[in-house]
Amino acid sequence: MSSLSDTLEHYVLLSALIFTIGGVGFLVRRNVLVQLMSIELMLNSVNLLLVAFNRVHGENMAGHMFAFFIIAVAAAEVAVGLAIVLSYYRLKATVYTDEADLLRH
Amino acid sequence: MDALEKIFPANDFALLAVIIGMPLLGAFVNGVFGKRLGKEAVRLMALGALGISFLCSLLAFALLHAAQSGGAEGSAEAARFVWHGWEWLGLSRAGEATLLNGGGAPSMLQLEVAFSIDALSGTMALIVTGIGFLIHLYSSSYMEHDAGFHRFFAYLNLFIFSMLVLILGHSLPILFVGWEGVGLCSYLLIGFWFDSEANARAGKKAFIVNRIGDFGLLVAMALLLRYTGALDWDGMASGSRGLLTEMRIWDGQFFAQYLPDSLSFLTQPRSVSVATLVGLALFLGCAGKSAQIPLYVWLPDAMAGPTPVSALIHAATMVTAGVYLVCRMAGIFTLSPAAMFVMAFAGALTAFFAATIALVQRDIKKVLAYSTVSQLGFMFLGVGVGAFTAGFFHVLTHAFFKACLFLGAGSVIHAMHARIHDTDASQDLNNMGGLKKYLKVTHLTFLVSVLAIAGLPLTSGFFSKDEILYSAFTRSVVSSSSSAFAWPAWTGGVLFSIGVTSAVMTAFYMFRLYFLAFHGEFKGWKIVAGWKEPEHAHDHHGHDHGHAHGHGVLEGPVPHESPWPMTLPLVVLATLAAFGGFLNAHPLHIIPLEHWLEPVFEASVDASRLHTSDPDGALMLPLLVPGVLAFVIGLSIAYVVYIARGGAPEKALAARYPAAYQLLFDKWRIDELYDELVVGSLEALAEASVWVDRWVVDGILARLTAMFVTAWGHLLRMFQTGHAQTYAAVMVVGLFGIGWFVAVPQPEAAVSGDAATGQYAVQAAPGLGYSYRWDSDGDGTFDSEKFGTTGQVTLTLEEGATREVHLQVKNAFGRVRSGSFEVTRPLHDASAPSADALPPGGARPRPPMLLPRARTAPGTGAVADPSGARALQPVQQPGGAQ
Amino acid sequence: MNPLATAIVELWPYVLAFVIGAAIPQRQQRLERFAIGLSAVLGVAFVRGLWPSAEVPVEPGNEWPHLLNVIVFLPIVGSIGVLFLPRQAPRLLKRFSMVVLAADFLVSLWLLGTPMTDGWHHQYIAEWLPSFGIRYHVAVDGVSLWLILLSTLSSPLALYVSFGSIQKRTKELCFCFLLLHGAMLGAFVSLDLFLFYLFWELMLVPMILIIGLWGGVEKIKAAYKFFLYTMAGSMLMLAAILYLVWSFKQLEGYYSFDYLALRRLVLPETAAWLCFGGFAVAFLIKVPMWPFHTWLPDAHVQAPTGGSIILAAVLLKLGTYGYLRFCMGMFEGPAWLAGATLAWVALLGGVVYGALCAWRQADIKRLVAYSSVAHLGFVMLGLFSATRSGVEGAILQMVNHGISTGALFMLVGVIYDRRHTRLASEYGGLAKVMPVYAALFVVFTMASIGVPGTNGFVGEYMVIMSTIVSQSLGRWATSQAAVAAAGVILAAVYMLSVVQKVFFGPLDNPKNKSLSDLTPRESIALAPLVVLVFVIGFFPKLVLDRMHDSVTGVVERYVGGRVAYQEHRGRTDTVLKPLLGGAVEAGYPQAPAAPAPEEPSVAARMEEQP
Amino acid sequence: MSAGNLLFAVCAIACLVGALVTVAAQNPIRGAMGLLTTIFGIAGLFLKLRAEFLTAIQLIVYAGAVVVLFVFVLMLLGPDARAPARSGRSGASRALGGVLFAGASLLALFSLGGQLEQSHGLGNVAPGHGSVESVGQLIFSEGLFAFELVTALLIVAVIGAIAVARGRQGAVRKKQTLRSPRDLFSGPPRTRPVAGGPLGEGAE
Repeated sequence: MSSLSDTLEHYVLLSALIFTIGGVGFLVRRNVLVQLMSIELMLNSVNLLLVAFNRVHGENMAGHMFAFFIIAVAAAEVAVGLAIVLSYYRLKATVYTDEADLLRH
Repeated sequence: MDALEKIFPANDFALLAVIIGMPLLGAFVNGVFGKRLGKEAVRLMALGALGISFLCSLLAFALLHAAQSGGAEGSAEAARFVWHGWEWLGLSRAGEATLLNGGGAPSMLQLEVAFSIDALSGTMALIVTGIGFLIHLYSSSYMEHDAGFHRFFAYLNLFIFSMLVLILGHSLPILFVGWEGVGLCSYLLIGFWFDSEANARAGKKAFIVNRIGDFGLLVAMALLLRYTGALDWDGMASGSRGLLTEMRIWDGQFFAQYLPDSLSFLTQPRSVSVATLVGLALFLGCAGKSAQIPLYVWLPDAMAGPTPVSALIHAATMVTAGVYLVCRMAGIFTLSPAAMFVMAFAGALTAFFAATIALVQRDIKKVLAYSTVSQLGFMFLGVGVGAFTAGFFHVLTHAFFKACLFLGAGSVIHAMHARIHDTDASQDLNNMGGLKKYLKVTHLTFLVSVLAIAGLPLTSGFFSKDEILYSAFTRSVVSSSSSAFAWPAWTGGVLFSIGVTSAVMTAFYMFRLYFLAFHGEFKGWKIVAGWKEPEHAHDHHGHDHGHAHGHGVLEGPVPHESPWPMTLPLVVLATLAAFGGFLNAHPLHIIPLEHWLEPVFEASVDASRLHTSDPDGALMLPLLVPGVLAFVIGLSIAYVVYIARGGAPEKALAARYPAAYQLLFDKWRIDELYDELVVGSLEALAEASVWVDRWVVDGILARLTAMFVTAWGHLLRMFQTGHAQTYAAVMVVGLFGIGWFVAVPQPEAAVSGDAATGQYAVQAAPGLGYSYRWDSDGDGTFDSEKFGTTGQVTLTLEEGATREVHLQVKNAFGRVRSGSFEVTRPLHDASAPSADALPPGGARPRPPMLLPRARTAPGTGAVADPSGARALQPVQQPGGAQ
Repeated sequence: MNPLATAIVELWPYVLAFVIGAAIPQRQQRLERFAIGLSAVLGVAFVRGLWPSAEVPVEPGNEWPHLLNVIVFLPIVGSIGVLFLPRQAPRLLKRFSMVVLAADFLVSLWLLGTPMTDGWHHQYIAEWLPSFGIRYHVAVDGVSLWLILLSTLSSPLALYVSFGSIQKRTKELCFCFLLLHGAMLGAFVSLDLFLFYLFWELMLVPMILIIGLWGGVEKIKAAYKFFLYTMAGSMLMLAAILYLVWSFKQLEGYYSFDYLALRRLVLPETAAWLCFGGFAVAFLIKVPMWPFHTWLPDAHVQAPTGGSIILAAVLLKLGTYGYLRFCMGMFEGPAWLAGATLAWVALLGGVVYGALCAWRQADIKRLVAYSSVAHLGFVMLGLFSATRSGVEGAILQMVNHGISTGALFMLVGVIYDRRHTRLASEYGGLAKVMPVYAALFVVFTMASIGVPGTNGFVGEYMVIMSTIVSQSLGRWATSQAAVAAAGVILAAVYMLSVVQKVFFGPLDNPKNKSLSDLTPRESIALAPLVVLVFVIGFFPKLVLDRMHDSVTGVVERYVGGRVAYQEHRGRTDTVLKPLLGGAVEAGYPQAPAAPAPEEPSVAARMEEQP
Repeated sequence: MSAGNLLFAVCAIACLVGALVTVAAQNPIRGAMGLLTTIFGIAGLFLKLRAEFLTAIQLIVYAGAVVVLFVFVLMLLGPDARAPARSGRSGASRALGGVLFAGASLLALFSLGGQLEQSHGLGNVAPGHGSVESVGQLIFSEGLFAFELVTALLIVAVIGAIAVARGRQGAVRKKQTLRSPRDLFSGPPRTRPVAGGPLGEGAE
């Protein structure tokens, strides 16, 4: 960090890192639950970015509003996602995605 | 008479509809309802229908006679009564396209279902209906116990119907309808007892061989349509000039380039007059129907049908249709001496050839069959040399005695069935003998007919055959043009000698037949072994078998005379056979038939083409001698061999020359030859095409394509792991690629302009937050230091000049890239079409197109450019079309 | 003379025909008697109604424009209606779809009332997608008239027969047949290429279902093959259509998919050949013509009886019809030049090769399928001859083939239902146990090999006779006529061999001893076809008269267009033929109200095209 | 170092550590805890960015609902949730994917980051920025339609979740025969029998 005062760039960098970690997690891990968590991470990083930019351009609250909606969507996504995980578990008796190659057949 | 002429005017002769319609009605009723009507009704229906149409044709004949002899004596013009039924179909004439292009639609050749009767067809109709009636009567008793009684009479009536259509048709196509109709009926009747494989096969063979003949007739019709422009009798006669045109049948030039000079005879173009082609094609048709070489093979097998059928179809009527056609088309035939030559020789050879086979056959019907073929050969010999009346006269007499012979044979077989029920054995001459004391009437009538066919002077056969021989010696057909084929001088002699030889053989084998069947002692006693139980398919004599079982050799049922419906026709026909000759007894100058038919042939035939070496008939009596001798020789040999020596000499000959005898007995093995050559090759061809269909066509079109696709599928499938994560990873990579492309400026531009004015425009591709810097004059330094928003520069070039325009693009991230484009104005070329040279329809003068030759790949421009098509558009009005 | 008496006098032929027809069947089956009598009456009515003297003049003005809409959409709506019927009530389903098809047939008979002068009749036009110039444009002329009637006749029969042999999935069966029927009719009447293409593809779906659901052992394979072959062709056709539309847009400034508009285009040589090729391949695959014919035997053998009937009777005709209407109507030049060569393909590959292959088939159905290849070779030959009688004969031959081959498939289905084998070697001597069946089979065999007096002869005869006088076939016309005539022999060879194998000879196979003769259902379905065989055989003029004017027009325009192509040869731009006007171009698509601005350098882009 | 910066530093570190734990932990429970940490950290940053309303939402929704849901599911699955990896793709390819992704993103990040001219400090903002009122104002005026959509989405999601999660029990009941707990999860034949997992009893 160049200066001690935190600038927008810090937030951008931070959220980029979180996003990257999430993305890597999604791609690397084969546990569906972990993958879902990674998605959550990415969403959160985006939220952070939105809020940070909104802080810089503070005329209105659009960024906040978007973050709010994203959180809502994330909640819905988690609900459905976990439901899918359950039924997938019923089918395959596992939560590991190696079995999930029906796309191929 | 006058009243009748009022009712049936010559141009709307509705009587023909009755003559033709009645048999059809009979066929329909018997065929559809016969099973429920019962035998009596069926018999009544069939005989009634035929009787009516016989009476009607008698009436028509009388009216015709009145009309023809109505004029002053001698100057008898050909009378013809026509009945126009309805329009059938229309055919295009040659050269239609040209006319259509010229505007108005040319008229089509309208074929109508019309029938006409004149002297020729009237006589023929009398034969068909008259003899047909007799044979119907005969069969009504012969077939009495057959299960398919109604079916039989349906077929028989249908046959008479088709035969009448054939005879009375007013145009070639209508004749063809009957022509194939009779073929169909003979197919059905030969295979009447279809439960034996052989009969069915014989029927099929007959139909297919006939079809080969029909092929010839079809081709002839096509040629006639093209070159005479008509298909009815009068039209073809009037248009027959067109048949003299030469037609190229072998284009040597085409092959000259492929063939060596040693084969030069192949490389000359050959052409022949259409008339010859038509004549040969027609003769092919006649040969098929009338069992001439090379298509005679079906007739002997056709004897598998019931005997009355053999008498009606394969002796009296259908097989003579070919001769009738030749007489009908005499005008066309005489146009081509070559065709007539072929026909005469084919006839003569058939006569000879069939006679040789008939010499040794043992099956009574086979002998008669081959004698039929041989007699048909005589007829074609007659018409072939242009003696149409003689040929037709032989048709007449042959119908009498051959029908009588066949019916007699039927009666004999019928009698033999008292002893034996095996079809072949009951027809085997070796099982007969001495029948004359059992079958009185049959024996007498048979004898009369044998004498007639063998040519006992003053019988019908004598007159007709000797007139044919006489004409064969004296007459020939000549051509008007000297270049065409001319008959060699030896023709007459050769034909005559072949004819006489066959006549000798005819007399011999007929008397052989007669002696073997009716003289000597009855050998039927020895064949009780062949006995079968009464419930046999066509058993007529259940009542006789009662006391027949297990008795001594000389016991058992006695062959006995047939009931009156079978003997009556025999008597009538025998009478006709005996005295029918006086219809046209040239040596005695009693020639009503000739007078009767004269007008028909005079009208159609160009007399100058018929040449006779003996105009005043001086040779007529001398030439009778060989005919009589033939009869005497044949008779005496037969007598010596089969009566005096009891058939020993035949066995001796057979023993001495077994190979030759067997060859004759096997009919020269022509059937086997055809099986090998024609059928075999055709089957091989079929097998080959099936193979090709399976492996080549389907293999290439279906299997190969499928394999190709499958291979690609397997290849691409490897990339499909099915794991969402992998897909996501790949997608991410792609996203970064696109992101990179967006992050980097793309210097793309489309060059467009007008070579005529030299105005060119370079338009840079738009992009996100792009700003541009141009070097439009190509001096290497930019027009303005700082980037601007002008996305397009225009420049003017003189002819042939080239300029390189540089462009720098800067995007939102401050990245800068540069590209350069070369603009060339071509030299003006005069070949470019000018406005007035253009056709109507909206095309306008247009400049030649210039594609940008940019250093950057031209394709990528499309990505930055929202509408890819833009790159091809002139800049005068951007996006005018979209 | 009081009306009753006149009525009696007027009606006696019908009464007689009905009585005779009703008397024909031997078993006491009231429905059968009635149906056969009815078909006899219909035959008489056909003859009397179309007899030239009896023609009532109707001025083209008052043709009901919605007739074709009814004909086309009645079955389609019916098929949707079927979906709402309970699958548990098969009788209801069968009755419903039979009623719909019968009604469609009766409505289509109305077409016979209108005199088919050259030009379009019962034309109906409605804007559909104006921005692309796509219109709902249907009309009928003498060419399509008989094909419409053929399909409206054969579909009910096919469905009726199928009910006899197919018991499972009745609902889907009815749906498929109705939809297929509607699509086929639509393809026959549509004059907008987009619409035509739509119906053309729509036909595929139900047909595949019919083959794939109720077919034989290898049904899936056959269905795929059928689908892929047809699809490959239609893709090329689609490309050609789009190119035509585009060039028309370049010239006239507005889009149009209309046949009348696009047929005016005279393309530069290469483009013309490519577009012709696109259309021709699509149609020749459907015909099918050698070497694209191998899907046909498989499809026929695997398809159920009803499917085979429709396939042979109508579906194949779409190929020939399409070639006549579109290839010869829009690309006269290439069609004319290719005709002479394609005629040889039709002759050697169709008439001869097909016949030879048919001869060697052990499976009767396969044999009939190959015989279709041979017959359609005749049809194509007639079209290539480009003479009026040739084209008339070809159209007549399409109808004949529909009748005789459809009937033959029906008859093969009969023994298949009884014995579940189609191998000719399994049979023999059937004429003893099934006399009526044998008689009918022989009748249709004769019709199929063209024995005079049956319908088959007339078509083949006209084609052969026109081949020799044809100018488009050039110097080979005579030899081609000869080969075609020789094809007649081969037809006799293969058909008679199978007839002999199956019906004649000793009845040696014990399994055949107890075979039952035709059921009422089968004989009812066959009766109309028998009547037609002889009616058309004796009075072909009744059929030919109705198409004569249209055919004359078609051939005339064909010749004219070919000349235009010759003049335009060697040029690289596209031009339009002059408007013909008159009834032939009634309903020509006009430019939209605000036409897009003309582009100056249109031809510049035309030049870029291959 | 001011309190603000300290807060930022702490929260940032918490976020990163939590994120890493989430991704790296072999045991998903630990992963859930890591997620929780990240969420708290981000909430803190929200607070520092004057987004009180979002802070609250973040804590309630994520910490209160989402993570809890995760934990529930983890408990439900029990040992299966952390079953050792069966033979799947080689770890190398997965690592490659990860490395590729990380490298590419960071590369892009810095390539762009380098282009940004000067750094933007977080200037002052009007009072009430990010307060419940202001955000609520916005949501219910401009964002109203989107808001309604989101509500609809949530309802659909809930229904969908129920529908998906309850599986084929209805069908099973129709069958009336439960030979084994596996019948509850009657899936395609590929189904592998599971040792009477907690779900078995739970569903019965």
